[in-house]
Amino acid sequence: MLKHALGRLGHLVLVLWAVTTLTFVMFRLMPGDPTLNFLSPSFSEETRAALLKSFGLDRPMWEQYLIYMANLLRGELGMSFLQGKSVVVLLGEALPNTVILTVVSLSCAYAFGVVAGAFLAFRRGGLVEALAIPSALATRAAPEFWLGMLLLTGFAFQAGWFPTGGALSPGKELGSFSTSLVSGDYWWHLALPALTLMLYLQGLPLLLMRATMLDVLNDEFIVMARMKGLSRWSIVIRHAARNALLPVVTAFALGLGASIGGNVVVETVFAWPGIGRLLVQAVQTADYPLAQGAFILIAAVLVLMNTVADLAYALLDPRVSFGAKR
Amino acid sequence: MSLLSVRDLTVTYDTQRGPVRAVDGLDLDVPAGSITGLVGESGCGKSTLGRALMGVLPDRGKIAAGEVIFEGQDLQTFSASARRALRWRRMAFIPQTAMNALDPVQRLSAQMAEILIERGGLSGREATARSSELFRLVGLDPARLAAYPHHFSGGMRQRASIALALALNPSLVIADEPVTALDVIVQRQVLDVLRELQARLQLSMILVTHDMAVVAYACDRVAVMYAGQIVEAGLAAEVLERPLHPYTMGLTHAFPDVHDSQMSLVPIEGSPPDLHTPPPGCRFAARCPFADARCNNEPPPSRPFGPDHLVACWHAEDATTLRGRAADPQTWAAIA
Amino acid sequence: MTALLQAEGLQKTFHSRGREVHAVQNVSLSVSPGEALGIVGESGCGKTTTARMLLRLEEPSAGRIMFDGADITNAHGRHLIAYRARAQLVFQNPFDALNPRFTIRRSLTEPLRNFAIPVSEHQDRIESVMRRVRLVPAESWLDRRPHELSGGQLQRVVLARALISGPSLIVADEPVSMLDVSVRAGILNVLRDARDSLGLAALYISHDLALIRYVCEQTIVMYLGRIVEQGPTAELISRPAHPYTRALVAAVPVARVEQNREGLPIRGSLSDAPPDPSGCLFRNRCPSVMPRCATEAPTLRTIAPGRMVACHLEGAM
Amino acid sequence: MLYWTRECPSVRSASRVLRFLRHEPFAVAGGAIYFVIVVVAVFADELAPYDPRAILKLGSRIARYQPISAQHWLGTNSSGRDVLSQVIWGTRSALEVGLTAAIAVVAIGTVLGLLSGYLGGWVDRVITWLADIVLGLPFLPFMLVLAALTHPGTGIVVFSVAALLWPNTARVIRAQVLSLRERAWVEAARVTGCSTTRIMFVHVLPQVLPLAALYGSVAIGWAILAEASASFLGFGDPTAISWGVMLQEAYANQALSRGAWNWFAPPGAAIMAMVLAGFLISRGSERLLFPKLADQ
Repeated sequence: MLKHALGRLGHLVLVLWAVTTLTFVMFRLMPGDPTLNFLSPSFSEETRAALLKSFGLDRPMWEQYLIYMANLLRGELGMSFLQGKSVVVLLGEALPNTVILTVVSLSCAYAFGVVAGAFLAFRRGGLVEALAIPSALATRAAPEFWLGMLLLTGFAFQAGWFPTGGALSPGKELGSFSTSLVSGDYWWHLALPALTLMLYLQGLPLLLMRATMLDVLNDEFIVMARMKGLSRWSIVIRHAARNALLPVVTAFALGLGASIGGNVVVETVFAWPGIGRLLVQAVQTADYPLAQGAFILIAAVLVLMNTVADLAYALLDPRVSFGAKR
Repeated sequence: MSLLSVRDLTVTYDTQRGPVRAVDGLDLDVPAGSITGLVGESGCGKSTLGRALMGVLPDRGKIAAGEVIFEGQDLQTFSASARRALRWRRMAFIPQTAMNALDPVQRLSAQMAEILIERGGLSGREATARSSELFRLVGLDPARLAAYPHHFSGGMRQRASIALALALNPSLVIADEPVTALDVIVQRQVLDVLRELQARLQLSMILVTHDMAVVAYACDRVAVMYAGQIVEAGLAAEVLERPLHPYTMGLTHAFPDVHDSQMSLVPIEGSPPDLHTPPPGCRFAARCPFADARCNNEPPPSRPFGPDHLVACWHAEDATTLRGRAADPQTWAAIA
Repeated sequence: MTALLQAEGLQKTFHSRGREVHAVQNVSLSVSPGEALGIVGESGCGKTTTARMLLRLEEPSAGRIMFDGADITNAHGRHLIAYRARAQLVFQNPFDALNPRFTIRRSLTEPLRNFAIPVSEHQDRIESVMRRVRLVPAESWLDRRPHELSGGQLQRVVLARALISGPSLIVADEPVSMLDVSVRAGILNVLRDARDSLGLAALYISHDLALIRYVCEQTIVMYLGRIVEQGPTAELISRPAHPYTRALVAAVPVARVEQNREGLPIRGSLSDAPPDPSGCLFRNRCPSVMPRCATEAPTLRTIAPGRMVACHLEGAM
Repeated sequence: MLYWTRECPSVRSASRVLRFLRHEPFAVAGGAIYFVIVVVAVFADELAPYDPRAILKLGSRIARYQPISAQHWLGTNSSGRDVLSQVIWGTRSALEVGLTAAIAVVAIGTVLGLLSGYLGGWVDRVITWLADIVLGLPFLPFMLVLAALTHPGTGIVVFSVAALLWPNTARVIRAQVLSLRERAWVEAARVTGCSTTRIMFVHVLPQVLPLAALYGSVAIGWAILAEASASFLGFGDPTAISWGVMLQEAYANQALSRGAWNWFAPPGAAIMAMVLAGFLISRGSERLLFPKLADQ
């Protein structure tokens, strides 16, 4: 198990290196003068000179690459053009909002999906199944931002129950992220974007849970459990659910990684000040240092969660953790 | 009196081509304290019968008719919960592929304790002690209780399955091809464990198999099953030495004998009938070298023939001469 | 009679999780035309790996394979194809041995095409081989797909495919273990007839000595990758020399009520292999183990004409 | 099951198709949706009541924000264009993007999955490694950055889908090939003298094609969603008439605060219907192609 974990961590570092290198290539080798991408015309002479030096933009490409990597390792991501702030600071302000939105919506979606999926596995056929499965598929098929637009129009613009965007009402200012967590206003703003994401995300765990549950219920050891005269409850909870949850847990970890980058459109629709919206703004305004930083952060989270998913699976399934065949 | 007595049992499956009678009007008696071999080729309904006796058929299957009288009570009159209460306490099951039959993500100790605590009403500590005892009984090191099923070899898994089956001291154990997937030496060891425990605990056992040699080695009695029915049943010594049904005769010549280099094997050409549309007469008639017009039209009834020997064949009277002819492959080749 | 297939010092080592597993160690054997050799042993004894190496489906880690006077250990390309046309395999599981999408005709044509047999011969070859495996008339079978056939019929098709290129060697790995009892004899008889009338060399792999006895004159007994005993089948069964062979013979059940039901002269299971590979690998299970067995690996020695055993026991006979 | 059915193959397959239609209403519904979309795309010129780009007038004034009416079944948008006509024309770009991207992604995924599954060894390691890297690239951000650094348009969408979504297909195909490779009939192909290439492409590939097609029908959906998201964020082809562009225009022109449902509900519903159709078909055909799953 430990060996497996170390192997995965080594793999993680390699993938991270490859992804950051690819990012470098993407941002430097695109058409146009790449050095100009990183220097805003509005910067003062000193700033320009300092940036040129710190990013080695006047040096040959391979030297720039080494400097880029060194900067990355030190957590130095440069200055945003528009906001005139350090990229790291801007990302640090946005990240908690994204994490909160993702964790809240994903947890609700999985809690609902797992229970509903398990229920559907038992209620084969009939009207419930005929309605539930297409609806679960439909929410996965709808564009997230369109779901958001519908909710926004209905509940915010027309009914007026929820704010139309942002994380706080105008005029309100909260000192730190921890104070915003206890602010009712913050949660009130969070409700609609979280609901949108939850609607979009619940389909996967629901269908996955149902499918694996049906799969497991068909396994011979479940037949054996019935032969043993175990109660339905023991069979479902101790044997079926325990086995069926394995892929769902993996999907949760993968979903966590994917959602942090995938929130881009929902954050934009609701003007939710998270990483995704920051990235969209940066890209739209050609604020390349910020775009690059946000991209690397999102990718890093994704790579990390992929590894976590893998480790979680190994941890939960003795067949993997003890080196048996899958 | 029989421990288990099955009368006119019919099990049907719903398939896309309509219902099929996997077990059709079957009679079977299992006396207390004996091992009864249930032998036949695949698809003849052996496994279905085993599951039906346990009361755990797949969703598409159901017992359509008949009685299952176990320890003097007709199980078909039992409520679902009464039936469930009986399971594993009075009758237990040993599956063919123990790998799939054990929960892959739980240690053997947990799977053992589950039965002992939930069904046996033992405390956690008692369950641990009893688990060790059971493991020792089947020749496994109790230290291996902490292992997961995939750590076990095939033979060890089968032993663990036996330990699980014996957990609640059942009076009847149904073993569904328990040694088919095993190598000869392991097969012999597992059979020896079964035989020894049967004798020591005075169990009754139904041993489902396709191998006449396994029956000869381990069983006191044998029931030969073909196309959902018992075609011949009786004491193993009697049935194996003096088979009355041509199918049984064929089966006894279907395996090579390790000590006999002169024997020629007999293939039973053809395949079992489609049970969606069973033939009107004897179900074996189409593959039987001795079948005549009556065999093709009238189903032979099961009738006693000598002490403790039942057979369903119109030609049982001629068995002595047929036996000689059945040993010759040419007799059977004519069918192909 | 010169050997058709000859293997010397075959070795196969797998690497798994940094450990070396010797699946096959120093196996030598030979088969002559018209002769049938059986390899018997429990699963994991290396018998299948040996057969696969002989057919060049697995690369030997060491050793040499000679076929009809030519070294084919490293044959590849054209030479390997030519070898394949003459050395064929009969599979264990007939339900899995035919491409489910191909008709029987296409499955039989595939080797003809690959071995560059002129199209004009195809029909004749197909018909004669179908007659040989007793699937007649051929036309009523050729356009079916595998799922329409029973296990016994499928195995006959598998046999037909193996015979269609006119091979000189047939390797059969547990050819009847997946089949219903009622049809096993039919397959074994077809195999035996084909060998007799075509003068093929045959190699049978099985865990069942009774089956080996029925089809093979010569037998090799393998244990944990090594040959422990070899000789004429009948003698080997009536007077086994190696303690493992003795256990193997005793374990085979017979379809008679009167039989030996004594405990096996063997302990434990295959997984009780000694961790230290020097010495005899069977010593942990052997009823007659001696101190010498732990230190010195027994080599194959001749104990009677044509009989060899790898055991330190003096009176191993 | 227990007994082999002995009917001639054509009867079998015909009855299988009939059974399929009766037992798989989902797949039938999905197929029907696709049929409608294709018909609408082909006959868009005839079906659309107006030129989707025409700025319609009401007298001398531009006909902005017209509600649903007999003239405009779905009303008009802020620039006076007919919404229904735009939805109808949108089917074309949806099909175009969806099909090209799906074909590209499935082709790449299938070939790489086949190579890595069958050949194993270093080929497998390289492809798995590539897939791991690609799985570490967040899809939407990648597409946005790429679009921003080059030029926005459907080309970027198709490229991003093909470049980033192939690992899903490849992984499934690889797993399938790995299990096929263990099958005796694949080994039999080797024994009967087939070359590696022949085994891969003549014996194994046909077995995985249905699975690839299954992923294709889902990939069409992902591509359309990707195009819609890109357009919505302003990185689509601004001159195209697509559902994504319509949603972006609606969002940017205060359709939400005006409650102009008729403008943004239909294109989103169209996207949903088309993506859903892919899901439904893949579910239905999964049960047809892999009947073992259907028993569950």
